[in-house]
This record gives sequence, structure tokens and C-alpha cells, in this order.
Amino acid sequence: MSTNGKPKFSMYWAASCGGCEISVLNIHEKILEVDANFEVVFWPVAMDSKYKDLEAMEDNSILLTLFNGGIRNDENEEIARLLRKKTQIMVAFGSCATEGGIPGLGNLGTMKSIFDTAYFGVSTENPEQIYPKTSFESQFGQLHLPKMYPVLRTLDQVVPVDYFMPGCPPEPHQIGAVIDLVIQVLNGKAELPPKGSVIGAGTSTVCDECKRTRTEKKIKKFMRIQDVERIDPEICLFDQGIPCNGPATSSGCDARCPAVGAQCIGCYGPAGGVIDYGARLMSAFASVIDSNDPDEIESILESIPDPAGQFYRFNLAKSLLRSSKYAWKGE
Amino acid sequence: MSRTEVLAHQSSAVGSSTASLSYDPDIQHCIQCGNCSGICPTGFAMEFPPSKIIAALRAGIYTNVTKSDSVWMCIACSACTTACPTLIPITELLMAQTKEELILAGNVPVELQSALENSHRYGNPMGESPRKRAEWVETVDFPVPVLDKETPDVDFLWFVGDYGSYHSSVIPATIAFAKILNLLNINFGILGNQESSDGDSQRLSGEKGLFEMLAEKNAKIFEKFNFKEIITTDPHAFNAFKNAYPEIGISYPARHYSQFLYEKIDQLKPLLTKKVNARVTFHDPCYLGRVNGIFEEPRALINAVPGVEYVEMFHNHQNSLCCGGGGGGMWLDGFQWKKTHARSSEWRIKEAVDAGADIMVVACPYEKPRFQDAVKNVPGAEKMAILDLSELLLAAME
Amino acid sequence: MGEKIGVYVCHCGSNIAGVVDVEEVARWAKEKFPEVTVSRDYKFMCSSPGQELIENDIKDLGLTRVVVAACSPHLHEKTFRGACQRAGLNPYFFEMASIREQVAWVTKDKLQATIKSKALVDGAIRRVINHESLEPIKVDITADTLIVGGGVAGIQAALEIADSGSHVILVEREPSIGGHMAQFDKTFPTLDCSACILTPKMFDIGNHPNITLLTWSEVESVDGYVGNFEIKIRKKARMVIEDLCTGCLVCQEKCPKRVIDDVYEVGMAKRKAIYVPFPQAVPNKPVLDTENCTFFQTGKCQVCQKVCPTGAIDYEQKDQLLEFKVGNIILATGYDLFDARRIPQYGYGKLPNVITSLEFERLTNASGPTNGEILLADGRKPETIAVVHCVGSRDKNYNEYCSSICCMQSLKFAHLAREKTGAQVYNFYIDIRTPQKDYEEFYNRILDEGTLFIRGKVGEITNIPRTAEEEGKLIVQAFDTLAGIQRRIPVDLVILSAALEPRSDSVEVGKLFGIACGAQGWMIERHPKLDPVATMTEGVFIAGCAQGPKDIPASVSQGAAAAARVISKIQQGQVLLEPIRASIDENRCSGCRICNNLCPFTAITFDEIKEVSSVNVALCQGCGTCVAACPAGAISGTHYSDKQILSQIEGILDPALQLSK
Amino acid sequence: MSDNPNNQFEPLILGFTCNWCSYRAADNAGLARLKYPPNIRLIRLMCSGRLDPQFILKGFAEGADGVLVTGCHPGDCHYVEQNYKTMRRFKLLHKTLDQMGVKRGRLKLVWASAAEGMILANEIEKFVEEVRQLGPLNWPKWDKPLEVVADYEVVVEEK
Repeated sequence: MSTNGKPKFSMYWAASCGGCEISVLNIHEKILEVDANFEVVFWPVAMDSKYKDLEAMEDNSILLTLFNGGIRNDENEEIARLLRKKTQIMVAFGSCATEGGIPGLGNLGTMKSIFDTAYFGVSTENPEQIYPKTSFESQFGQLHLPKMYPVLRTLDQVVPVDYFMPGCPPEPHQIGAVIDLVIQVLNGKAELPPKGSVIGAGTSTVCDECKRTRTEKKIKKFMRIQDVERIDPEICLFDQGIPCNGPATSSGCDARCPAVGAQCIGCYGPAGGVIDYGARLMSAFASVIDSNDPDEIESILESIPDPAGQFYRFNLAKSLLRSSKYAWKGE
Repeated sequence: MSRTEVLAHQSSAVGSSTASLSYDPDIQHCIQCGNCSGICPTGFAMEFPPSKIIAALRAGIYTNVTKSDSVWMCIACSACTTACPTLIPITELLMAQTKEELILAGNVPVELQSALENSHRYGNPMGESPRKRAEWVETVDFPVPVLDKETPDVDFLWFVGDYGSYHSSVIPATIAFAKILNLLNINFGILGNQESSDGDSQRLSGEKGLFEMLAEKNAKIFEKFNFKEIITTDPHAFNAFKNAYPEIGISYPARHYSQFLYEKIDQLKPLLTKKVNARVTFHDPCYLGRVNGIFEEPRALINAVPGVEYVEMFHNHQNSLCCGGGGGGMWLDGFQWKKTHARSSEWRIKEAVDAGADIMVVACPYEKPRFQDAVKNVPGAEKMAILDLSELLLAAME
Repeated sequence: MGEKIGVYVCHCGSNIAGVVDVEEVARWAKEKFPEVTVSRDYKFMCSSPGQELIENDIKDLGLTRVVVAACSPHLHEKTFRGACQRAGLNPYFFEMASIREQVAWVTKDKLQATIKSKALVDGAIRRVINHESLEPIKVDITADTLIVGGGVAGIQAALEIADSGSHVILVEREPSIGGHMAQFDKTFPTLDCSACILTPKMFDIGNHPNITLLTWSEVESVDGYVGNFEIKIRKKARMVIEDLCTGCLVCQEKCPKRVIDDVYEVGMAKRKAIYVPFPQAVPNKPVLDTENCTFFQTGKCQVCQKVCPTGAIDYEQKDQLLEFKVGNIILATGYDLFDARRIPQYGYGKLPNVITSLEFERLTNASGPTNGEILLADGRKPETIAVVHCVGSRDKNYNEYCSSICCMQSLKFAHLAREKTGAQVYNFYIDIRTPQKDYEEFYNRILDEGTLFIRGKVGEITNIPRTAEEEGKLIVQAFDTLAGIQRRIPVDLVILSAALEPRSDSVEVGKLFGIACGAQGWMIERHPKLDPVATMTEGVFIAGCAQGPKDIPASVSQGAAAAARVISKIQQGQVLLEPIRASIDENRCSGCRICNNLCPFTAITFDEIKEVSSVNVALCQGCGTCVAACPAGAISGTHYSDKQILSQIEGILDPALQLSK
Repeated sequence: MSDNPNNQFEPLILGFTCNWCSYRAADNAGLARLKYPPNIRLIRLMCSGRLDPQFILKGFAEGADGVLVTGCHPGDCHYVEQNYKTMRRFKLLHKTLDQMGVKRGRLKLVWASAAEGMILANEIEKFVEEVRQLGPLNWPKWDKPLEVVADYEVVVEEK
């Protein structure tokens, strides 16, 4: 226990966009309860803290760590292992830590292709053709950058994780509910769910929370949302031919995207018990194609130009194959 | 025994020279129903018709087949192949390879031998000079462009063929087609002296090597020019370009002239102004009809001629009767006559007489000379005219 | 893991043990898996002592799971499940690895065969650990039966069931029952009169208190499942009020319109526009053919109405839709005759004296167009006749199969033709196939009678002579494969023994009843040897030529067999279904409706109020397509669960069991 | 196959059959004593419609070099038309596997009726040879720590 008697809290930002960190602040006044109930000991984005301070802490001295981001480089991995050692309850926080998230899509290509895109892509101005190096001789001596791994891993693929909290980012009301729960547990008023559980999400899928009307599904053509002339506000987006991932995606977000006419892209991850989110979606999508003619099926499938992106947008690193062969073969 | 072992066992029993044949799973399907040998128009004169060859292969006495010369009665008309209930490619596989074995064994009628040698030496089975191939062009008063370095580009390459170029009774048909091409303003060209025999009949009479040589010779010439498609007046050439050349890697789109003219039937019809008041029948060439499934285009063209009353002979469409010229039959006339004292061309003319035809239309250069001879020998056929499809069409134009 | 598994590796005599090192497989299984309590190899696991071995181990060692590595589960899965059950273990705690059909019999190398056997056993062990205890599903059976098709197979089945005391609804498309058999004159090999043996049965059908006969009717829809089918039947308007009609047939007699009869008389004779197809028709009540009736076409005539003594003609009659609930269905929809025009070289349709088998049946039938006289088109008597076997059969251009009846039928034709005309008869055959009781004797009899046989499939039939002898004749050209020469036989009449083909609509009819047809179009039986009249759809049976070409004795046998199966089901009162079914976890279903349209058995329904889908267990056939499609993983399938299959995959692909190099 | 003189690569093939057609075809091949390579290991499902793409991906992830999917011929499905759904899923999976760098030749669909043991045996023989030509897939066993799988560790060097 800490000096002021409050349990210790930490949060870390690995391979991710940082939206998760902001979403914690988005819980508004509830953040005060965090402060009231926890002593924040390590949270690089919010306070100054050094790795060596963390190393110096006693093992298992932190009660709760919210770890966001996947494991993309050796620094991510080192801190993940260090935090694990120091923490009692390790939470994979947000899509990236839980299932790889958008950075996990990097697993489709080689590291070279990732660097080329980042440093020489059309959206990058890089007249000096700067390319990152792992070590660099500066006027202050030898500097080191973390080494990239060819494949991004989820947090639980590197260290044991106690709870998973999906979402890109997790919805504030879900974060609030989890914090409430932990505080209640601290006060002896509730019990923690079994280790390995998904928390802060529903038990069903997005469709459960979606208000749109659904019919039997028969698809002749999938359409990108921008190609649909008029989206019917009442009818299921999937029924309108828009490839919505809602049927496979864990509930918990209040179907925010479909509610405003955008298809679910799957950030809350697979429904419980599903082993490979993308495989389930592929199976579902293919099943409702309305044709028995091989050529017609082929042409309907052409309306899904990027199946891996469609079906594994957040989940690639957690899928059965985890990455493309290009990534792990490096070619 | 596994499947491969069974096959290996059988082939060793038959002997190495025919290993490839008995090895062929197609041959294994035979149920010895004899349908091939029953439907064969020359089967009555064969000691070893197809089903018996297969039986001999299975019994390991194939050498008996190669000792007999009756296989040379086969005119590759494909009637057996079309009827075979177990879908064995009899004409292309069994008969052609057996003929090859006979050639290897030196068991070849002299007249065929010389046609094959001529094909080798002169590029045509008649032994005509290659330089005279385009002589017919000089006799006409309209342009027949011959492709050369200066004019290498053309829409259609017309492959005239051996008989169309040299045979005195076929040349009028050739000229008629040339005239129609001109009347339709078709941008076409011929190869002239650069053309060689298409080689299909040589192939089906067992000379696969000769076929390949001729095909490669033609392919080299084709490469020099730019054209969209080959048009042939000879169904055998059409069959060669459509089915046999691609097997050895030479692929050009090709059509028979009846298909080509049928496509232009709307342009043709206004030109067909003259009435041809006659009963007309059509003889389906084996390699146009039975083998390549083109039946209706020539009939539609004949029926477009005003005044024509179209009649059908007993054997028609897929069930047509061969003129006797295919698969080397053209070069075995003497041999076959000596064996049978019968000609299927004469049977065919008799059918035309029975059908009451005044004109028999043909669409293959082998047919005209054969039927013109036959007409002389069949009672009641004296006045019957044998016209090429082009000749009939032209007659309605002039 | 708390499971105690028994593994049994069968030698199958030397069938397996001759290739697979069975002792090694058994030893390895025990060594690798701590859950494997006992692992044995035994000569014949399926034998009584083999089964007792399992039973005793379950009792003595407290086994909770059993794996048998032996032959295909299609052979002995039931056997070993029975052994488990007898010893008190739920039969679904059992799994089989097929190391005979899939390993020993197909693998040359012994070492590799042993490795592959281990892999299959590994998969089975890991799978069986995840098995669940299951109970067969029980469904009540409605006692009424629907029989479709009133040919001899359907008639036999209907009488058997009706006699047993249950009700039958017999539906026939044509105006009368009787089928093809009613067209025949004599039947082989006994040569008894077809009508004499069939008519009494037809009469019984018409008068049986337990049979509802619906002719001129077709089944329109089928819903439900074994024991509980709901059927809609369209009873087409006859324009004759059946209750009033006495069958006096004055209407037929007086009707002025003659129409070629393409069905019963196969185009060889005419009938009236209002007609019964033949004198012995059941029911003996006419049908008005509105397409050919002068009144229906021009508005004038009405002769039939004027002459009917009971006022039974009703021009306003409409089709009726009748609904029935039945427990079982027998399809006896028969065959179509091959269209011989498709073989151009036989000249059928072009040469007037080339006729088909059915045409010959009419020609020789005393009630046929010539009163049983065999005459040529011009009325002459034939002096020579050719019978051509295998027309459209045993020919991959048309039908690859043997039509099975043509040999005997052709022999019968030879006999009848010879008997009636004294003509010389030639039979052209490929092989003579006479495999049933008294058939070969019949063949010998025909040989004795002097019919000539030429072994060779006919090449062509023409009327073009080459010799004087051939003038005015039909010439049958064939290769006599025994003499080794081509022969041309001049004849007067050619009878083509045309193939039996599946009904042109057999695939659609099959779909209507939820059963499949094979590549050729015949309806598929559940098992070609051991279950020839059942189908893959519970409660739907097939009989007669719908299942494949067969003769009258075989059709009757199948009709009776199908009836026996139905009666047995009715007697049981309930049916047990394999508990391989899908189910939906309502709590996890979000009602996305992906699955709704996937079930061909309409087992999935959507509850609009709860907004969830659910599976009707009795309708579900257990294919698992919805299980694989549910994006939320809310549908699970018993006995083929994700967990079971995935663990089996892990076992089967265990890297320790890679093939050795 | 059996005598493997060249020490050639032996692909590991996972196969799925339906209970009614292709599994019976395998039985049929056995009854006919047709010989085919032992590289194939079959799993029985009730219908190819049960074939969850998860099973196929699991197969590749567990070390299969190829996966063979079999079922009744279209139109012959015991469950009326479920094999069409298999066909659709198969085609979509092919597209996705392209992006994952798994060559299409490693996943094959074969229809075989209960009577077509010969066809199934031939297709297995062909498929094993095709996959042999493609070489080992060797999908990583991800349960090992990443650094141990040294082959995959690519560190960005200076450009």
C-alpha cells in the first residue's frame, strides 16, 4: 500500500493513437473519483515519471494498470513486462492492447512497406529522405531508438492479462462503470469478475443495441457507404448492402455508429466465445450472398475490395493467423 | 494393385511401341459394343475397325493390326467418335496413332506415301510447285491482295488451302469467294506462295511429324503479318487452326467462310437479287459439322438465296455421310477402290437424287471433285450440279 | 482433465493390422495422453468379445469416454455406441477414427500408415474429451401417409398401408392410376397379361375405405417434418362432378372432338376431348381436356353436357386446394421414356417403321390402336423385325447407366413379335443381362424359338439400299463383334428399347420434398444397399423407378418395402431423431437475422417481439450451416461444436505426428 | 511417395468432408483399395455448410500446408443447397487469404459424390503434389516468445 494509504494506479500508452488516454479524461467528474481513490504513480502522458522509478517499485505494488496500445517494439515489450511485474490487476485497455487495433493492420505488410509508407508516402513531406535508425551518433553521444518488431502483438500475447476492455476508444460510460466497480471492490461491496473476462462491454452484439429494423438478409451487392444514394434511416445498414460489422461485434457502445448512419467497423471486438472475428464475419457475409452461380458470386464478392481490412480492421493481431505471411517472412 | 500398377502391367504385356495407346485411360473405357465399327461407312471393308483394334491392344496382338492395311480405309470422318458411348476419341487418338504405327512399319499405300512426300517437299500433297500457288490470282479481273512486307496489315487473312489454290474444279469456288469478299468490301489478304498445306489431313493420316513441320512453317509466315482473324475455305484447315494448332502452341482465331459470310448475311441479302429456281441440298462436311458443330450457318446462307427450295438428304447434320476424302482418303482413292469397288461419294449422290435435288451445295474443297466424279456414275444424277456455297451465292448476285 | 478414456485399436483381422502397427498405436496413445486410462488393440473390435471388452472396461475402470480406431463410422458407429450404452455410458461419449478405409486400405507405406493412424486417433481423443451427453429427440407421428404416383409401386405401397389399417392419400397426376404398367400387354418372364394382374389392384385402390384417391391432382407444397408433414394438393378441375358421374361414358362416346393421345397411347391413337384414358381406368370418371375441347376453345358444342344423364358436367368447375396432415410420404413417381430422336442415326421420327418400346407395347396390346395386331405403318405385316437394345442407355452421350429392363423387355418383344407375326427377329445387343429369377431361362426359351442375336450396338438404321435385297427395307447396320464383321440386316420393323429416364421434373419434385437427385436425376436413397427405400430426409421414402430403372417385380417389392417402413414408423408412434441439432443462445442472439434465410428446412424463425431467432429442433436436420454463419457465435451445434472440431484439428495436425521423411 | 528417395518435402494436408457424399467417397476409395498419399487427414462434418472458416484458418495456424474442402456436388447436397454456401465462403476466403500471403493453391474445393472414390483419391493425389510444389507454409507457432523466432526478427537498418 502506498504512503497515503490509497491504492496505486498506472496507465501506459504503447502502440496506439492516444485516444484511449483522452477517453479516460472524457469521463468528466468521475476523474475526481479516480484521484480520490487512487494514487497515480505512473502515467507518462499525464505526469512526469521515469522508467527507473517504476523499476524501483516493489513487485505487485500497483493495484491497477490500464495498458493501452499493442506491442510493436522492444520498448513496448519491456514496459509491458515491467508493469506486469509491478501490477496486481493488469487491464488491456482499448482495442489496440486487446486485439491489436488499427496498428495491428500493419501486420498485413512488411516492415519495409510500413516505413516506406510512413516516410515516403504521398502524405509525407520528407525532402531530406530521412529514415529512422536504431542508433544514432549525436553530439550528446550514442542515441538509441526502440527496435521495431515485424509483427505487432496484443498485450496478452506478451504478458498475462487480467481483464480486457475493448473499444476504440472505450466508451466513457463503460470506463466510468469499471472504475465504479473497482472502487466498490476496494470497499468490499463487490467482487471482481473472473480473471480473463472482458469488462466494459455487453454480452451480445451491436445489433442488439441498434434501433434499425432488420429483415432476412439476401445480398446482391455490397456498397461502400459513400456510394449509397440515400441511406434509409430506419432500415438495417447491412440490409441496404452496406457492409456493417455490427452482427459480429461485441455490444457496449450503444451502436453509436449505425445510429448516425455509419456502418459498424468492429472496434468493440468479437462477441464472447468467438475465436476468429474475421472468419466469423466472412462466413456470415458469404452466407447471405444471394446467388448460387459461381461467376455471379465472384462478382458480388468484388464489391468487397479489401476483405482483410473489412473483416480484421481491429482484430488482425488477435486472429488465428495474426499476420500475413509477408509480415513474418519479411518479404 | 494400384491404378498405375494396373496400367503399367498392361502396357508391358502389349509391348513398348504401343505403350502410349494402351496406357491411355480413354482406351480403357471401351465396352466393346462395336458401335464405332458398326457406324463406320467403310467398316464393311476393314479387317481391323476401331473396336477390333482396341480388342487387339488388350489381347497384346496389336502387331496383327499393323500388318493389315485395312486401317487405310479410315477416312477420319469422326462418325465413330461422335457415336462412341464411352466417349473415346477414336479418330484423333486411336486411328491416327494406329496409322502412325503403320507408317513406321512401312505399311503405306504408294499413293498416300507420295502425297505425304509431296507435302514434305512442296508444301502441298499434289506435288505442285509452291510458286504456282497464287497463279489463279492472275486470271481474275479484280484485286486479290497478297500479303508482303509492304502491305503487312489486313483485317482478315484468308487461308486458301491446297485444293482451292491448285485444283482446276475447286479454283472457280476460290474465285467466287474472292469476288464476294470484294463485293462486301472486306479488307483481306492471302499468303500467296508463302502458304503451305494446313497439314490436318496429313496429321489424321498418321503423319504427326509432318503436320508439325507444316504448322510451324505456316506459323512463321503468320508471325510476319498483322491480321485479326484467319478465314478458311477448307473445313480441315479450320479444324487445324481451331483445334490442332493450339495444341502445339500456335493460336490464332479462325473461322470457316460459312460462319464469316453468315455474320455478314444482312449485307449479303440485298446483293442476292437473282433467282436460283432449283431444289438445293447441302452436304455437311465432316470437319465443319460433326467435328466442329457448325450446321445452321451454311443452311441459312442457302435459304437466303431467292428461288431456292431447300431439301435435306437422309444423312444430315451430325449424322452426315462422309464424301470419303478426309484423313488421307483423298490420296487413297485407288487403294480404296481396289479394296471395295464402292465409293461413299456415290452413295451420297444417290441420296441427293432421292431427295430430288438439282444442286448439291458443298463447303469443303475435297468434296467438289469427288462429287463431280460421282455424279457421272450415279443414274439419275446426270444433271445435278455440284456447287460450292460461294458459287451458289455468287450465282444469285450476277 | 478428469476424463478417463479407453482407446481401442482394431486389427480387423489383417485388414488394418497388415498395414498399420496397431500395437504401437495403442501403446503410443496410452503414453501420450494422461487421460487415456486404458488402450488396447484387438483382432475384431466389432465382434461380441470386442464389444464386451469396451463394456467391461467402462464398468470396471469407470471410463468416461471411448475411442475406437477401426473401420468407417458409417459401418460401426452405431455398434460401438450401443456397447457404450449397454455399459451405462452415454453413447455420444464415443468417437471413432477410420483407420481402415482412410489409412490401411489406401496407404502403401506401413510406417506412414502408422503415423497417420496416430494422427487420426490423436484428433479423436482430443475431440471426445469435449463431447457432451446427448439424448435422441422424440417426435410423435401422424398415422396418415401420402403416396405420390399411382403406378404399380405406388399402388402396392398404398394397399399395404391401407390394409394395415392406416389411412393413405394417393395422388396421381394423370386422370387414372395404373402408370406405365397399364400400357403393357404382357409381362416378362411369365408372359402373363399386364392388365389381368394390375386391374384388380387398381379396383382395390378405388374402393378401399382407407384410401383417398386423388387423380388429376398434384402436390403443391410440403411443410413440416417426419411425423408432421403439412401437404397442399391441387386437385385440377375435371369439369366433371365426380359424385354425380356414374361412369357411363356417354359423354366420351358422343364427344365430337378427337385428339391424339400422347400419354396412354404414346401418340399412336386418338382419344376424345372428354375421356377416360383406357377402359379399366380408376376412377372410371372422365376428365375434360379444356385445351382441346371445342366448347372451351370456341364457345360452341356442349354436347357432353347435353348427353350426360346425371348432369355431372360442370364447365365452371375450378381447381381445388386440399390440405392434409401426414406422418410419412412415399414418392413413386416413375420414369419417362428416352426420346429416341436424340440419336439421329437411328432415324426415329424420320423412318415410320422405327418405333420405341412403349409404341410396340401399344401395338401388341389387344386394347391398343391395332387391336393387338403387329402392323407396319402401311398396314402390312412385318416379315423381319429388329429389336435394338441399349437405346440411350449405357451411352455416355445420353445416359451412362444400364436401364436394367431393356434386355428382358427386348426378349419379350422378340417372343411376342414372332408369336404374332411369324417374323424373323434379330436382337442387337451389347450384353444380355438377365440376372433375376427365371430370367435366364426366358432368354434360353427365346434362343430356342429361333430369334437371332447379333452382338453389337447398332451403328445406324437407314432406308437407303446398297443392294437389291435391301430395296424397300430398313437396313440395320451393326458390327457383329463376335463374327468380327460389319453386317447390314434388311428388316421391316425396328423396335428401339429406349432407356428409362428420370422424370423430367424429378429434381424439382425432389426439392419439393426435401430430397436430392443424383447426377443422372434419379432420387437418392439413404443407402444403396442397406436402406434402398428411405431417403436422407426422415419420413420421406421412395419406391419404384423414381429411385432408378427397375422392372415390375422390383417396383412392387420396393412399394411393399417402403410401406413396411412406413407401417413400422406408424406402429412406433414416435420417431427418434439423431440429436445433432443447432440451437441458438437467446441471450447472445442480437437478432441480426443473418441466419434466417439459410435453412432449407425453414427450421429458423425470428421472434419479432423478443427480436431473437430460434431453431425448431424437430425441423432442424443438423447440417450446421447456420452454426458456421452466426457472426456472434450465438448458434451452437451439438456433436459438431467449435470446441470439438478445433480440438480435433489440433490433434490431427500435431507436429509430433508429421510424416517421416 | 512411400519410398522417398529425394528426402522431398512432405506437405501436411487437412481435409474436411461432409458426412453424406465426400466422406462416403473416402470410404469408397478405401473399399476399392485405391492408393493415395498419407499426407491428407480428414475431418468429418455433417455438411460442408458446417465448415466454419475458423476451422480452415486454424488448420493453417496449426501447421497445415494445405486445406482441402470437399462436399457433395452442387445440386446434390443432402441438405438441399448448403454446399452453395460453402462455395461462397470458399471464394471469399480465397480473397482474404490472398491478402494474408497464403497462396490460393493451398486451399482447394473438390466436389465428390458418395460413388466418386476414384475422383476423391485422384484429387487428393493431385492436391498433395500441388502443395508439395508450393513448398512448406510453416506458419509460426505464435505461442513461442517473438524473439525466439529469430527468423522473423527484422531490425530496421540505416538506409
